[in-house]
Amino acid sequence: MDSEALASPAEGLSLPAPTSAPLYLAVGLALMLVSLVTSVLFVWAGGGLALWGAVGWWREMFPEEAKEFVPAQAESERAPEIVPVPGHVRNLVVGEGGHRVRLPLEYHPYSAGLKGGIAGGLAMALVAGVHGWLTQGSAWHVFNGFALIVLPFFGVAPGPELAGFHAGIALSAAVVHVVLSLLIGLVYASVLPMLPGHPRLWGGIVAPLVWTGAGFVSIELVEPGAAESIQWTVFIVLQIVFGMTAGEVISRSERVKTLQSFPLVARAGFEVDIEGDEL
Amino acid sequence: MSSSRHRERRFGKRARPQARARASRAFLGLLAGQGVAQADAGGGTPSLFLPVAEPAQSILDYGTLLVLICAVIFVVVMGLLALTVVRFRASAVDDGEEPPQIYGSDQLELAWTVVPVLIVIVLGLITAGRIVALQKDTPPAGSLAVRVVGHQWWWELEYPDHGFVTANELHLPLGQVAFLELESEDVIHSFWLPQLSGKLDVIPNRTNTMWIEPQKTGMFVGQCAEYCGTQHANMLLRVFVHAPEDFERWVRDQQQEARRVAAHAEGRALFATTACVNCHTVRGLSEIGSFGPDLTHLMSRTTLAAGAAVNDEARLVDWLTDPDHIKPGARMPAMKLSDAQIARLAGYLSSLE
Amino acid sequence: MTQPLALPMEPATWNRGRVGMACLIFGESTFFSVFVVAYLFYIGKSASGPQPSDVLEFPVFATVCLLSSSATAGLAVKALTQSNTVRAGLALALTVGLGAGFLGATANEWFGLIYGHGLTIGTNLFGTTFYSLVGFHAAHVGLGLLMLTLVLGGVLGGKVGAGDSERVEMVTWYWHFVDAVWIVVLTTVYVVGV
Amino acid sequence: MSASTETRVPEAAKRTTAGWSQSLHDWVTTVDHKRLGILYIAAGFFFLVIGGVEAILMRAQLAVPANTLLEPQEFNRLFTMHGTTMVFLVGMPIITGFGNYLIPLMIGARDMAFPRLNAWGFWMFLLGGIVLYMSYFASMGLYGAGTAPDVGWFAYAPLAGKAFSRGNATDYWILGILISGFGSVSGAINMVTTTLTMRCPGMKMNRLPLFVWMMLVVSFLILLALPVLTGAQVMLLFDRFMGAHFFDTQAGGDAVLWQHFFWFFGHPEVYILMIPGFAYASEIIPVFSRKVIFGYSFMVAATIAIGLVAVGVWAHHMFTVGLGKGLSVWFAVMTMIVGIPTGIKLFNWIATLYGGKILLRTPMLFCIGFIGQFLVAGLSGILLSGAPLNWQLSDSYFVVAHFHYVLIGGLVFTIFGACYYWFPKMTGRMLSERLGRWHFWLFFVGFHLTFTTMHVQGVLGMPRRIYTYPAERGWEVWNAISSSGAILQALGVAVFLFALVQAFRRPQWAGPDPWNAWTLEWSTSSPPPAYNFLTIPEVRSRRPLWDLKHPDDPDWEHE
Repeated sequence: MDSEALASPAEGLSLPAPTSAPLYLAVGLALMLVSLVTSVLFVWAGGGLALWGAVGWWREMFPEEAKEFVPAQAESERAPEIVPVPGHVRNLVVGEGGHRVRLPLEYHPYSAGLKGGIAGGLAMALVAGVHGWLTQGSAWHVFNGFALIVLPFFGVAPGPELAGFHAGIALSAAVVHVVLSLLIGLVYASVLPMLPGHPRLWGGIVAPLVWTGAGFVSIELVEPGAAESIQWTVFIVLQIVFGMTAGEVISRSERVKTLQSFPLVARAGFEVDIEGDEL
Repeated sequence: MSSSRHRERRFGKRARPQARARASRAFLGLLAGQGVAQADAGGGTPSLFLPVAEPAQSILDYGTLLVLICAVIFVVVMGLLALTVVRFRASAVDDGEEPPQIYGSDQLELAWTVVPVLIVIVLGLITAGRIVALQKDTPPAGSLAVRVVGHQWWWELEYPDHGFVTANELHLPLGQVAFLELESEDVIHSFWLPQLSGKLDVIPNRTNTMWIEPQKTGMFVGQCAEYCGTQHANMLLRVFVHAPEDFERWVRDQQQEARRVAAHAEGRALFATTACVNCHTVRGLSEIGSFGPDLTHLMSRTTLAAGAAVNDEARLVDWLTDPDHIKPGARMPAMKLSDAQIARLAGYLSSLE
Repeated sequence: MTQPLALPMEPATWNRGRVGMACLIFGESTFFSVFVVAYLFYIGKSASGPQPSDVLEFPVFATVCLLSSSATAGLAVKALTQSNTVRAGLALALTVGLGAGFLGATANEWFGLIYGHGLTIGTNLFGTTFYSLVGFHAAHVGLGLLMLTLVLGGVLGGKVGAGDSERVEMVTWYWHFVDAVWIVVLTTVYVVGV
Repeated sequence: MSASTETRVPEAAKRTTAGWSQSLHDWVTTVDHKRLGILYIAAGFFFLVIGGVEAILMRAQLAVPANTLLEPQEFNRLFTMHGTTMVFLVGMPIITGFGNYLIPLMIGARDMAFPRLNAWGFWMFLLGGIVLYMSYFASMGLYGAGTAPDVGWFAYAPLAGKAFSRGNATDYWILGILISGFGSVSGAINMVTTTLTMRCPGMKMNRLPLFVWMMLVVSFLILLALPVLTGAQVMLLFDRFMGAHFFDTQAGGDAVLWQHFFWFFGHPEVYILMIPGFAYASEIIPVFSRKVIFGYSFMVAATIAIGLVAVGVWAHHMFTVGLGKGLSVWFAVMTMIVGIPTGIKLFNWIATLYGGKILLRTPMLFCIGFIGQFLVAGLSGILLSGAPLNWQLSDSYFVVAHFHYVLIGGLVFTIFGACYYWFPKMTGRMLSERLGRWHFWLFFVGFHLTFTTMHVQGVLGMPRRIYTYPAERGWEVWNAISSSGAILQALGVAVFLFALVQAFRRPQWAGPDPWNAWTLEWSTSSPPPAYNFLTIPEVRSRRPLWDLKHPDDPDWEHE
């Protein structure tokens, strides 16, 4: 197929020829199906039409695909050649040579985010363990307490049994802890450098306070009374330990180019100054 | 999981602080107020914001949290959108310039991927916990057993421990967990009492279970929530929550056989000799009919035809003369009796208190 | 100068015919999986007899027919690409014969089930799911057989030659697919279900 | 923007047209993807008007409590036909129509891969629609004269079984959708094959316009989901005609199995209808922001992710059947996960707007409305995915509000946007901007009056699909508002139809590229010649026309 020779494409093209065969086939098949709810006569009528359509279709395709010659549009009807638009494109000034590029240019590598998340998570666990050991005499108490915060809805009631080690609770808490730590590390790595001011302030203090507040509200709404069983000071301290550590690790990671001097939106890749117009 | 059972028990016992009911009401105060005002008129608004039982209260609390989270997302994203559109609207004069073309930012994409992931993790955990806490597969100790059978288009309600059957009006004692077994005689229905519990489908060949722990006396409405045919709209349901001693009295009344009033002997005979008995049971007269509602204490119910009409003698006459007039498409046939016969029959039926 | 509808990106590997047939097979697979799921779901749930273990026998003959017909179909395409129309015709005829053998075996089985054991589509859930699953497969075999017969006619009449090997290969793709479905049906009905 | 709009009358429009019978014959026998696309869209709008009339009748019945305008059976038929029509006879053909029309033009091809199959698919769809509506006249069941099906658009077993649905009404429902389903599947095969094999030189997969990418995902979903519905409907036919027991509860059949099958189709179907909406928005928003789409590869990845997750969430339509704890948790969490890729898309659209030069022409108005409404739809979807809350909200008017936000707020708004955007390409004529604004604002206000209030009715305990309700429920105010909104929406659509007529009576010629856009379809004349491109174009980037318009600063230097 597609082998018809033309003198020149400028004169026209051959395209698949119009045909009523698909319509016949469709009507035939529909009639055959509708015979179920109408009359058995429709099977024969529909079958005949469908066969007619199928044969017609076959003849459209074999031995050669049926084609129709379509003359080319007159020159005046054709879309004119596209001409370059007058006016110009505003360029970015950040980046190489004032050009448009994917922004931001250089950042903390994602691995730094993961590392930061792990470091923060470990630091948090360490502090929590020491605190539990000093105050309650058992490092597991706080771990279970953490499980209670993260999984307050699986029926872990506060009580004396929290002092011991429970494989199930510890494991599920650990999984959630690790996942959350890694994810928050990633967010830190991508977002922290865009924020104005000091990244350690945002990552170490503001963010932990925000999510602690959100957590407090949610727990109180879902399970009134559950909030009482949580030592919120310890909780906040732990979150801040996480935030500081993760933020620190990430901030220290190697950045080829820092964009600290640009405003947030520019660093996010949205907007730029329009000082240098031309290349 | 012993601890989870512990939690479930705590759940039922907790007296709900008034403060939270108030908070919920404040959430949509206008709607709620309207509901309260009309509740005594025999209907009222079955608003989710006026829970009178567990688990409806717990679901509302959970829902409020979800709504809050979604509201925050809504405000942030909608605000961004509005600000963007306002700020970057093209000026009326076209300067012919194209703005800077920015292809994307992996950091931003990562941020707005991971933050929703975190939200989903938290929401998922909360939701999982709620599901586990609110679904009970076995009846709690000391619960009241009720068997609910959905029919096209009415509810059969059986109290197996007390040995009687009624229809369309569920009576429950205050503070006691009722454990409902839901079954269907024909198609799928859905049992829904918005102020008391979520809905649960009533499915042929299956038994679903649901629990309700009423915390307030009164009458509350609900209805079938799964389209079940012509009269789906009039498959209404009423719940009466009584103080325990009132409930006991109601149970004792229901356990009685049907009253025999000498004045209605003719109507009674008519009932027993016509097709009525093929479908309806009147304990003490005929107990073979099971297709239609049990009529033993018909007049103890406030409505007729699953809430389609008020239950009084005049409407009974209407109903017997032409059921389609009250509830078009109802399974009850017009009996083609004379007016006198219908009057006698209605008289007898209205004596079944 | 040739003017195709479009210049294909990689003409040799993924042309219109292949992608179209692959899509059709994908859609057909999801269609069959519904019936397989229904069959698996209702195993052992029939309210009354007969049960599969009472009446079903492992269809050795039909299976051999259908599986080997896939091989002969492949041979036919190979022969056609090498312009060996005689061998292609022979292989196609063998394929059609084996396919017809499969349909015959199925018809024989159904005859036995209906008249020997009184199992119809309305007897119980087993009958319902069995006849619809096996029946739809047999219908697809029938459709494939029709296409193969047309190709065979073309080859015998000298109208289908090496130039059409691509199209013929697409027909055999469909045939291989029908064959693969049979393996699933076989596993579901005659192994898992008994 | 309007710099390139032409006032010259195209030669084609001046030429005397052939007689109407010749013209009809040309359209009926056509295998041209552009004509078929227009046929699909026109048929879709025809059914949209029918479905809209059905909706207005229902809203009239529900405007006041205890209304007697409609008999219960009439009402039940109306919502069944309305739902079926809107999903299968409006949504599906319009998305297929735009796909048909635009895919070859956007990838630089001369037609679809299988032009005749394309024609067959259209006729199957149209005949399916005709068969469905024949039920109003022809299905002689127990009720005597003809009746339409009244089992709801998802026809739950056993209500749709022989025992509870006598006569042939339900059979017409099955057959109509079955027949049109063949059309949809063949259309999907065609779109996948065209996209994969007919691209012009240089049109690598990572240069496909987002529209084409999204239609590719949609086509895969159609291939995955529609045969499941076909299979389930065949089972139901067997039950009804041959005494089979698939969904016959009296013989041990399972009522819930139908729901699993139906929603395994039905949920992907939601994305089949919704992703084209994303596709239109992803083409329109960049052009009217004068910016390249933000995060192209993430948009593609998010679309594919939605397609994948779509397969694993179907039972969130079934939280109330008593799924058990494990399945409830699984489907709740999976459903929430859908929110992540959807969120990525929303943010990318907003980021595209940000820093751009936003031209609030009619197509853009509809797309901005879409972003906001789709946000609400997504968030109410999150609420519904929380299984415990779903136990309250499922099957209530809240759900009705939610899916109308998705399908009207999301899909219909973008379809209107797409109409205003591509109508000039299809006909060579502009649609009136003034009428377009009237259309938008009437429809926008009407939509919110009708459907925003429905959230409230749901929360107040009003179940869906009831033909009447008692006065004392406290629902009447909200229902009255809903019904009044329906009138505004109808007015909006009327303005649109009037604008279509105006475009032909007083043509305002568009020229090949009225929007100063960047994809290949704008490089050929409006309407395009039968062969689309005289010479097959060659592209070097995602925005070939940008490259031509800015030769000093082309895209391919940056992608």
